[in-house]
Amino acid sequence: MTSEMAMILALVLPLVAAGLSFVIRSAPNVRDACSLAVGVALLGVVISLVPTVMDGGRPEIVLFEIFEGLPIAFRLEPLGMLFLLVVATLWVITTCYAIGYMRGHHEVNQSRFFGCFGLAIFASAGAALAGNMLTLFFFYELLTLSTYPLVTHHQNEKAKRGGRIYLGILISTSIAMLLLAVIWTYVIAGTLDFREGGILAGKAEGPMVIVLLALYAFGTGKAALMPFHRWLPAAMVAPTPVSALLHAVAVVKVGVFTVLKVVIYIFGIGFLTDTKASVWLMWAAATTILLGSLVAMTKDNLKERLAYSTVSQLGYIVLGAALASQWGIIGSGMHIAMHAVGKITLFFAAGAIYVAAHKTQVSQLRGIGRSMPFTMTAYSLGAISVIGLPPFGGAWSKWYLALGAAEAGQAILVGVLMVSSLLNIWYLMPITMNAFFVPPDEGPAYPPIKEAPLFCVVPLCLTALGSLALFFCAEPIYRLLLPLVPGAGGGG
Amino acid sequence: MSEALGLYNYWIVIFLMMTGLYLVISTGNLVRKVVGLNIFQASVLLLYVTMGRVDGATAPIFVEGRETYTDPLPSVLMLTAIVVGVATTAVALALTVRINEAYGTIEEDEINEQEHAQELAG
Amino acid sequence: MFQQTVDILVLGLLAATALAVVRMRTLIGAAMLMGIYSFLSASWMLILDAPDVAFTEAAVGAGVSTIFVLATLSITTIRAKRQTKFQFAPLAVVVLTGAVLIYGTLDMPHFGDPEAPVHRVGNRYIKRVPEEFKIPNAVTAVLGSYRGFDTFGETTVVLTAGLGVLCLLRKRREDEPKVVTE
Amino acid sequence: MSEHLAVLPVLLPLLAAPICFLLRNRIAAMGTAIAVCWVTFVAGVVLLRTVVTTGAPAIYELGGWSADVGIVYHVDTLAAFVVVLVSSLGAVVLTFAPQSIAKEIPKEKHHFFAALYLLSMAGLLGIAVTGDLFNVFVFLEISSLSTYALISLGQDRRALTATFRYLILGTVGATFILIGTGLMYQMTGTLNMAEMAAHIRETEGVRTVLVAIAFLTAGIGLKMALFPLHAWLPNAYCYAPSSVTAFVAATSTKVSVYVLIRWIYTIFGTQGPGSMSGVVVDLVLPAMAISGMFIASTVAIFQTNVKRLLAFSSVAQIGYMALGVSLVSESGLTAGIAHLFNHALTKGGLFLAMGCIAYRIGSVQLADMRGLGRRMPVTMFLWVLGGLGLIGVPCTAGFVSKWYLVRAALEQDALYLAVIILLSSLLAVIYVWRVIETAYFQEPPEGKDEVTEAPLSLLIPTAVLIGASIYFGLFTEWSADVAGLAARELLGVVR
Repeated sequence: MTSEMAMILALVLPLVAAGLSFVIRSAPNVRDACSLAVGVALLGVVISLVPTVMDGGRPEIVLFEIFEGLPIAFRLEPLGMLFLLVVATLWVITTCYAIGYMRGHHEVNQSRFFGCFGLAIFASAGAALAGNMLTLFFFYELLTLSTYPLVTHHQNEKAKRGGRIYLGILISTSIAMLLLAVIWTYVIAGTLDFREGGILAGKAEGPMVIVLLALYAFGTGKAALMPFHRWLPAAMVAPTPVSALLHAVAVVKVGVFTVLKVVIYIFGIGFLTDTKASVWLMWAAATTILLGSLVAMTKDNLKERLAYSTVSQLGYIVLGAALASQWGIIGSGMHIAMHAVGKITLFFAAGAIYVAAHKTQVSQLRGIGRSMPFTMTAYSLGAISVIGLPPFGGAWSKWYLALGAAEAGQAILVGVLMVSSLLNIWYLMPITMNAFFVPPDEGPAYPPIKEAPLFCVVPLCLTALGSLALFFCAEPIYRLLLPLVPGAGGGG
Repeated sequence: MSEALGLYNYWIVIFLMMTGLYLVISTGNLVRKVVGLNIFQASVLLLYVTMGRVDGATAPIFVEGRETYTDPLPSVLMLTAIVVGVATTAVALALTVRINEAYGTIEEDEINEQEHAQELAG
Repeated sequence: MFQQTVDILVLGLLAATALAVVRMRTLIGAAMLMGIYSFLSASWMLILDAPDVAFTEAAVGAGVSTIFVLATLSITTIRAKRQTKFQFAPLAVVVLTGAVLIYGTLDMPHFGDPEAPVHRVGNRYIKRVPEEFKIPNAVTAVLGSYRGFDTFGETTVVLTAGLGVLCLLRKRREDEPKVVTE
Repeated sequence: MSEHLAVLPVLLPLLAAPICFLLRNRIAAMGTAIAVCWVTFVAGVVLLRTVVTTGAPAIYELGGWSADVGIVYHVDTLAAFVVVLVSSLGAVVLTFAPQSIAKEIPKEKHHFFAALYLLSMAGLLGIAVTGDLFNVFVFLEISSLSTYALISLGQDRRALTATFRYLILGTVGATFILIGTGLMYQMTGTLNMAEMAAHIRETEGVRTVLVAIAFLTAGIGLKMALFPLHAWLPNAYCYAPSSVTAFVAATSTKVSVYVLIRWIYTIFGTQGPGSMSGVVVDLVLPAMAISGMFIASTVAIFQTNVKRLLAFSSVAQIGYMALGVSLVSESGLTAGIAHLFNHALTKGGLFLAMGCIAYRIGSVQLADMRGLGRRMPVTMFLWVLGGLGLIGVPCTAGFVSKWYLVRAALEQDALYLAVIILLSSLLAVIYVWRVIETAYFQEPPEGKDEVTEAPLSLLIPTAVLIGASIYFGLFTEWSADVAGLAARELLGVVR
């Protein structure tokens, strides 16, 4: 199988899964088995692509031109490879989890749910593989639209309100700012291809660069840079598997992925460093990191707290992009993977608690670790990874980010990263403490074990172990990302 | 002054057109609107025919010994315009008849009142 | 000079009739005045040496249109409501439009100017019709041949209007659903 | 055959119309009309192909008289494009019509409907292909008169008053055009548009021509419902029979925009010495367009009748076309021309979907559409796709035109204009989502349990238009690319 064929398969398989979900709606077992099978197949295909990229291969596919010189095109490069790998792996796990969750919860419209889910994965894969900004924009919008039915899955008043904020912010920012930035770039540069070293160098200058970067950074609403972050907590009305995969991994990561791609391939790292156009973005990101953490501390609803935590963590990635330095970029890229695995564990745990104990608030979780030991242990591992302590994956990415900030001579930013880690501990760890060391509010002090269905628990344990494993195998990820920063070979 | 001598009839024609147009937009009676429209259109005919005039010429019917004739083209165009005008009038009047059946009036304000009531009801 | 006097006389009459139509309160009166207006304009066209249009206007404009209006009045109502208050907006619109038009006339070739550019195509007809047709009337030749397609279009307009009127006035059968008022 | 290609699309429906009327049998009449429409469409496509591949306009001298004395059809890429637009939309909508009008129009008027529909289409096609300014007026009247009659066929009595208002404003507009035509004729001595363009260079700064431009623009502005001259449109669209609304919305205003483009670019010229349309293009048109984009969209948000909501949306969309035309650049003009076609597909499809809904629930009020997402899933899904097209989401045709429009604004360094265009398109999100939320998030009203999906004969034409609007959002060879070609021709850029 050539790499090009594998890329096409990576795009087609999620679509197949979506189609199957709609077609086989009358036989849920068959439908879910198919989803799972397709997911595994996708993972296989994606893994088969890794060696090519590692060896410096950059397979390309050009489909058809929409505008003159602007085709729908795909091109595999390290960042997209990493993102695709994360999405594919977690999709399989989430599908297991979703089967358990949706059934344990007797949700309606499961076929539509799985169908739209497949579509959302298709959009994420498309974004990961996009070979130019137009293609990326197409899949970015498709992702917004395909997740809207998932966010509003319950079709009640609350879902409608959440959906309004979700769609309102994501569509408005993308149309009013991102699209403007894209077309503007095209007018200036005459192309939208992702090229090493960027396409804007020498074409744009002065304040225009700053304005353009701002349009990209804020226009990518999915990156949840404050003040355009409100959609993310609003999206928490969705069923938990959606929050887990889409709003901790796929959707938000497409956002920061877009920002990273723009910084690396549209502006070019060297160009940004020379013009210092991204300095303000560092501070915007730092503000988001701190404010996100602070707001998270005030939230009692577990999923909302996690959502604000995500807002804050996305700030890390944007910060790394804004640093536009070797370590910043590598730290950012790595954080996409590390945070994804850690955060999805936390969401899985939140969903498992909801399915098994019907609890949603942090204050209700006292003593829950005694009845749900597996879930809460996994939660704790995920939390430590998100905080960034060894021996978990999150430690590496935060380390590189801090290194990047130090390299850029921004001592204050290093301080921000430290403070933020402390805040993370503050709002994530008390949940563990209360769950294990405080007796429940009601009932016996040591209730019998009552875990969520196996389909829920196994995936969350897997992802928790995954974040542990990532600490020990960060080296391949590092090697994968290294080509992103030209001239960094010797600096490692 | 020489301006005025050469152009006065255009100005009167403009006055005529505007009188017709005024009737169309000022009156609330549907039939009077149609009458106004007719005057408006009939005055445009005069505008064209005035253009076709050539001093010292006769109607474009060829006879031996004459060299100058008036321009035939404006006449041709206006023959078409007359028919178009009448056709429009006919359709407008047929509509007026139907509106009178449906509303019992051909006054715009009374029709608006009824429509407003209908809007509130449904 | 005589020509100019007649011109001004007829145009004055036209203006007076137009104003009378605006002021006329009874609908039948307005219809009659409309007929008179068409008739007067037909006579002015005759003065301007455009007999073909003049005859058509007298027959169709003054005759058929007036009959249509009168027929309509006979099946609807002959009374028009008195306009209660003076409206400023229509007058403003009309004065503005008229002013623009008058501004536009300032660069026009003068009335009757044989050198005016307007006669560019007209002169081609005057030259070609006697050569290419046996008909002495240039208007007929242009209408029937050079611009025959306009005439064909004109026929279609009549057909369209006829269909429209028939369609509008066709009586509904008893068993048909009545007009829906939601 | 091939030399008559230019005249065929006009003559076919024109000659078939009286036949349809004389057939009297409603099935025979509608069948004939549908067949003729599709043949016309094929002829239109062949015509467009011919014009594009030969690279030269198709010229047809009616009655054998050359342009200096007779009337000539002059079919360049733009004209052929509009012919395809009108004939394709006409054919699809008419295919939808038989079942739809069975519920909305008394049976004994069906042959009238067929004949008037063909006449209306012939009129619009005639406007597109003719090279003679007065001939435009004549065909404009053919299409207008038949459209009046068609709209008056609406069930609600308000259809009659809406028609009357349209007739008055439409006739005033047409008479303005007639006056403008007269003034142009007076200063250039010809009615042939190409010859007029040649002579207009001699009239630089002549006040009469300036006034002629003003009158022509105002007249066609009324016809194309350019804000604030749109007063006739909302009620006319709202109360006309479903299929008539779809046809008129998709074609009639678009052809008026075409006429405006034709005048501005072919006759008046836009650059160099003798550019006469300066004020109109630089100031009046963009001002009207932008205010329409915002005000009409805002008004649309507050409508309770979905057909009227879509009607106001049309007024706003006309603004986008006018803005594109006024930018006087290749991408601006491409945006305007492409949006003619793209919006025709989208809006036509949406109005057909409203026809499906009216067919099943007998109402187009937003309140009656509650819970429709579950009862008529396919129709509502198509509606949603169409709505996304109005917003201009990627993969829809609306996105393609928006892209060109924003690009044109940025190419002229008019960042503010680009922002305005994008912000105004966000208003569409609001009114589209109002309908979506009502259809999907609210419980259906009591006693409407029997509502089921619309019959296939209605769904298929709707799906064809909506599907086409998606298709042309991705594959632009026959929409935006041809529009770009037409734009280059109009701007005089050598191919």
